[in-house]
Amino acid sequence: MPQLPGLIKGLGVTLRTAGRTLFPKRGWKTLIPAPQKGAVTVQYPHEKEAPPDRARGVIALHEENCTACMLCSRSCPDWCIYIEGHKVKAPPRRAGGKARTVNMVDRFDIDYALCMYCGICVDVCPFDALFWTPEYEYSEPRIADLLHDKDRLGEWMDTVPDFLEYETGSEQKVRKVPR
Amino acid sequence: MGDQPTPEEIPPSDEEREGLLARLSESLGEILVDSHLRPHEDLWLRVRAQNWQDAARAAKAAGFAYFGFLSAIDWHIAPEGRYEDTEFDAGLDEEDDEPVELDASTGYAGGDTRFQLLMQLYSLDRQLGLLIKADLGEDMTVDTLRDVFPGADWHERETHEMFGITFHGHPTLHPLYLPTDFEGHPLRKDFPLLARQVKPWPGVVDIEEIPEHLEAQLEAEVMAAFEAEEGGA
Amino acid sequence: MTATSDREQMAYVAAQAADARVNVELDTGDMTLNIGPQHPATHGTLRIACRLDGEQIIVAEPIMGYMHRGYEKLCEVRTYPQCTTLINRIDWLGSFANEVPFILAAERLMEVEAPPRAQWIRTILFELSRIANLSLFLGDMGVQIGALTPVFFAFRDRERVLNQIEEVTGGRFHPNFDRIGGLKDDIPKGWVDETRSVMVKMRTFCDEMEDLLVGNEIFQARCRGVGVIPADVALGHGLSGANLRASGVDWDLRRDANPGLAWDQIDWRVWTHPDGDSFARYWVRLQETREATRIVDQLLDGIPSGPIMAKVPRIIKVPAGEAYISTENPLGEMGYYIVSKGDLGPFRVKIRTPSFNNISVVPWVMKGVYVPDVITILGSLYFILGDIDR
Amino acid sequence: MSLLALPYWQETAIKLGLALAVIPATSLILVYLFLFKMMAFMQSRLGPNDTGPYGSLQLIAEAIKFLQKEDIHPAQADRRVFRMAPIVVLASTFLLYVVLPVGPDAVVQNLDTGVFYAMAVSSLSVLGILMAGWASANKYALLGGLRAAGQLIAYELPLILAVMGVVVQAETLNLQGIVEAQATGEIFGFGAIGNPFILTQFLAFLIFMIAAQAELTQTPFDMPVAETELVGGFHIEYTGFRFLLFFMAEFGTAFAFSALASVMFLGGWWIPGFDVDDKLLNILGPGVMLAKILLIAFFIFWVRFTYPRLREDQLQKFAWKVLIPLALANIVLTGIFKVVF
Repeated sequence: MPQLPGLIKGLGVTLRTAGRTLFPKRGWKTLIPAPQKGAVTVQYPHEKEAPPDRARGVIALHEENCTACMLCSRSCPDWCIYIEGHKVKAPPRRAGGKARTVNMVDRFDIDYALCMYCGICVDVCPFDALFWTPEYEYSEPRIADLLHDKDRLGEWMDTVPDFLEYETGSEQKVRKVPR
Repeated sequence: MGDQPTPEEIPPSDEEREGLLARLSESLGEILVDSHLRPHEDLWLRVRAQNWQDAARAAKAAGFAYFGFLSAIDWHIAPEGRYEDTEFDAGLDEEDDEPVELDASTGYAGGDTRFQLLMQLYSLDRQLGLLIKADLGEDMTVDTLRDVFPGADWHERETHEMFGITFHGHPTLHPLYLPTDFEGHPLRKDFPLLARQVKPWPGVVDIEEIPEHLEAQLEAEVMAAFEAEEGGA
Repeated sequence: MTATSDREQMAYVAAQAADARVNVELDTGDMTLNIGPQHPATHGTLRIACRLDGEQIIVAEPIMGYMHRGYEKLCEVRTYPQCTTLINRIDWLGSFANEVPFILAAERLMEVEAPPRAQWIRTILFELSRIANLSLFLGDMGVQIGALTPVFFAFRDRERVLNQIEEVTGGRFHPNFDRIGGLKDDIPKGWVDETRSVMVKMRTFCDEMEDLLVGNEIFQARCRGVGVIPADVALGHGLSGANLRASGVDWDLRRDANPGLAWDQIDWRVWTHPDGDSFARYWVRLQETREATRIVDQLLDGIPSGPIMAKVPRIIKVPAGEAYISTENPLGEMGYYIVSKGDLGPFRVKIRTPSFNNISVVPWVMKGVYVPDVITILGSLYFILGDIDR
Repeated sequence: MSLLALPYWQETAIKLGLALAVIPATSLILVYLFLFKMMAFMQSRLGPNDTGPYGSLQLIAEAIKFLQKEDIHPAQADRRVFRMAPIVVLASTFLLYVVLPVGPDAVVQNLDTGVFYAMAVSSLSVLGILMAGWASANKYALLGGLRAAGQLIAYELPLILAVMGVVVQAETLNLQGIVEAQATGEIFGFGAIGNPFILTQFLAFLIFMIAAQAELTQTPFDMPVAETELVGGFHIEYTGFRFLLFFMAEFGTAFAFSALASVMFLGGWWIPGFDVDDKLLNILGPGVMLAKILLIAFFIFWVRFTYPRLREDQLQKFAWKVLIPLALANIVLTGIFKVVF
């Protein structure tokens, strides 16, 4: 087959793409233009992209599990987690035991204006209190509002997806999200 | 060719690099001060700073024609610039009680002075890398390598502005990254990193303890409530 | 002096002056043209100060530092796990590949080796970020020389690769997925098959680029013979990656100095081109993107089972020592020279970035070219600004 | 030969109003159809789709946005020239529309030297571009302006030489005459579809299209604008409505050139193969014209969105070493055929 000049081939590529975008349907429906379907773009405010479950959108705090151990705050490269807490006495776990001393979280703030979304805090948390959720719509007109306090972080907990199953060959255990 | 074969495959010695070291010590002669070899990993040479250019030429003649990078190490341990308020350093202080001002001894191929030049070259035929170091004296001056490796030009400019090392014979030693009127040499260890000093580390906060005089009282209250509940149930 | 000779003298001076005036009138004078810091061709804030004679460059001097973030200094005040967050912002288009050499260097100092499964997944993600990075180059090069459409194709298809990366790591651009001793997490179910179909799409993308640009006579006219870098100049400047291979040097760290990743266990080849011009650089990158899809395909077939994390202490302290590890990143040789003193963080990190060396050849290669060629050469040398300025 | 029997001033006023409305309308059509939608589809996108039905009012929104913007003059600019430049460019576009026939009688002014006139006024835009490039006091603009001047002058020549073939075959410089010649002509005795000159003058058509592409500074000949090297070239310093004028002129001229091409090579308002009454053609003509224009504009923009751009010296070489000899050869061939047959 003789070589087509590259100039004509190039025109073919663009025209083919235009055709695919405009007429994405196959079969007898081919001639019905449906660019909404053929285009790869997401028309954002009208339709929303669903990020994968593991996407690092925003950090959710499961407050009951948090012991204010400060590990996340200390391992944060950006110094954007602020924790304050105090100790209280709690009743024993079972009858006959002694009263325990537990940590109460007074303040758990993450400053998303500083956060680099590295996920180190979620990794180091030994008590399963921090989780990633793929939510991304929390931009604010004022930068100070990007500081999420523990109530706000707690609200994200509802959007945390379950951990994904692993591909065959994995020895990892699938973790559970506390609900 | 893998640089890091699995442990059972590692032969006791790395003949290629040893042979290379022998050849280079021969051609370098007394220019070579010290050397260090990590089998199957890398070869370090330390040369005299006044013969820096000669060493580069000798390495190039030995087949190391590919210029990797050139930089410097500041072996000074200064309080500024480190994460001095953090817990990380607290642990360190306990380990090394005597304050070590200058510690180049941990570096491979040794070192005597605060600043050490560092250059990495490749030999494409041998598929080997070579790291060359040189101790810098008080004058902080060394000959430029521009004539040997044209690529050293920018690396020397960067090293000049970051460490304050002068490269003799380099015509354009003006700053590469920093603004023209910038003062100081940022990669020196005594150059403070402001970003870490203007803001307190949030990790220093500790959990507020229960005041001692209230502890017994609170515990009694909690236990009373617990027992009342148990009894009720 | 006599009056006559005086007059002669004056006449001579006048004639000289007239000549000079004519010469001045005919002389156009040089013009200084700043390409950048804000210029679409510099994709970032690189400035190239050019002295022009007409449209011909006499001297081109890249001026950078507009995006210097001081990563070497910042790494000195961070722990090893925190460093990976930073360094995957160096070359932001192929960021997983940035983490790997750093982690490998730290592993070498700790004398830890990641389990095979982790090494394979690392290699897969490494190659995926290569595809993501290079595919953008393949389209962007078109935009540099005036073709609008290829870059949209590139964004369209790169998105698929980024989605695959995101599905595993959680981050499209900044995975921060590599850990000393292994990986943060294993791959999710169904990911392997999805990735395979994405690789098929990426090969179609490469074919499209071949039809749209490589075969295009205008593209060839713009790129062939422009910005020729001979092999010895490339070596002396420390050019790496496709720029070096386009100059005919058969050197690929994946094959020649593999620091333990899975490349030596599969079948692939290194592409070189003898010309050393902009076209060669484009062509080599196109072939490398294709080759990377094949590498990924093979790797997906043979992921070994097992753990993904070696035994490492929870709080990582790296023993004292020095290590330099470099890998063949999308842009070229990216290496980290780590000096450790046994602390939680490195004592000194020298980051050897590919673009810094690649761009250092610009003053040499741009002498005597035309203004449009500046763009072609800059585009074909392919730099990421974060990679130059660090 | 006026459309209606109106007094001179009324007729002039109607024509003026039409011309004023037509240029924004034509650029609107081209921009929406090709720049917004076709380009988007070629790039797997949707293009604007929020403003109006299918985003069709997007350009109007953009125009309003441009009008709201501050009118900025660079401090060093030659203000008077800077302000005049877009008007000169737009004027050249306006003047082109004067001779474009859309029906047997529907033409603003039926000049006997129509082709000559069209070629002459179209080259006026060079002046405006050069003025813009110079007056902006910007090095990029200056480079762009000079490139434009060199390029447009180099491509005027093949453009005119290509048209010469048509003129020789049609034996007239009058655009209406050229349409008539195509409607009544026949190819070697076969006259069922007349003789659209694209068939007999295909080489001239190709040269005309290439030269027009350069004349319109569309890719692959868009060095004067060259977003990625000269960042917009001659109009780099223009904002707001002055930029809008350049923008309108660009697409208005593209429309006018497509119209010229369709008149000279596709038979203009004449419907091939149908013998339609003149009165009806006056009404159908604009529609037929529009279809042909859009077809040609489609090719212009298709090429624009696909190709990279040439370098200035390559472009000059192409013009002088390839296009002009070819165009001259075409004239000679046409002449020989004209004499022989």
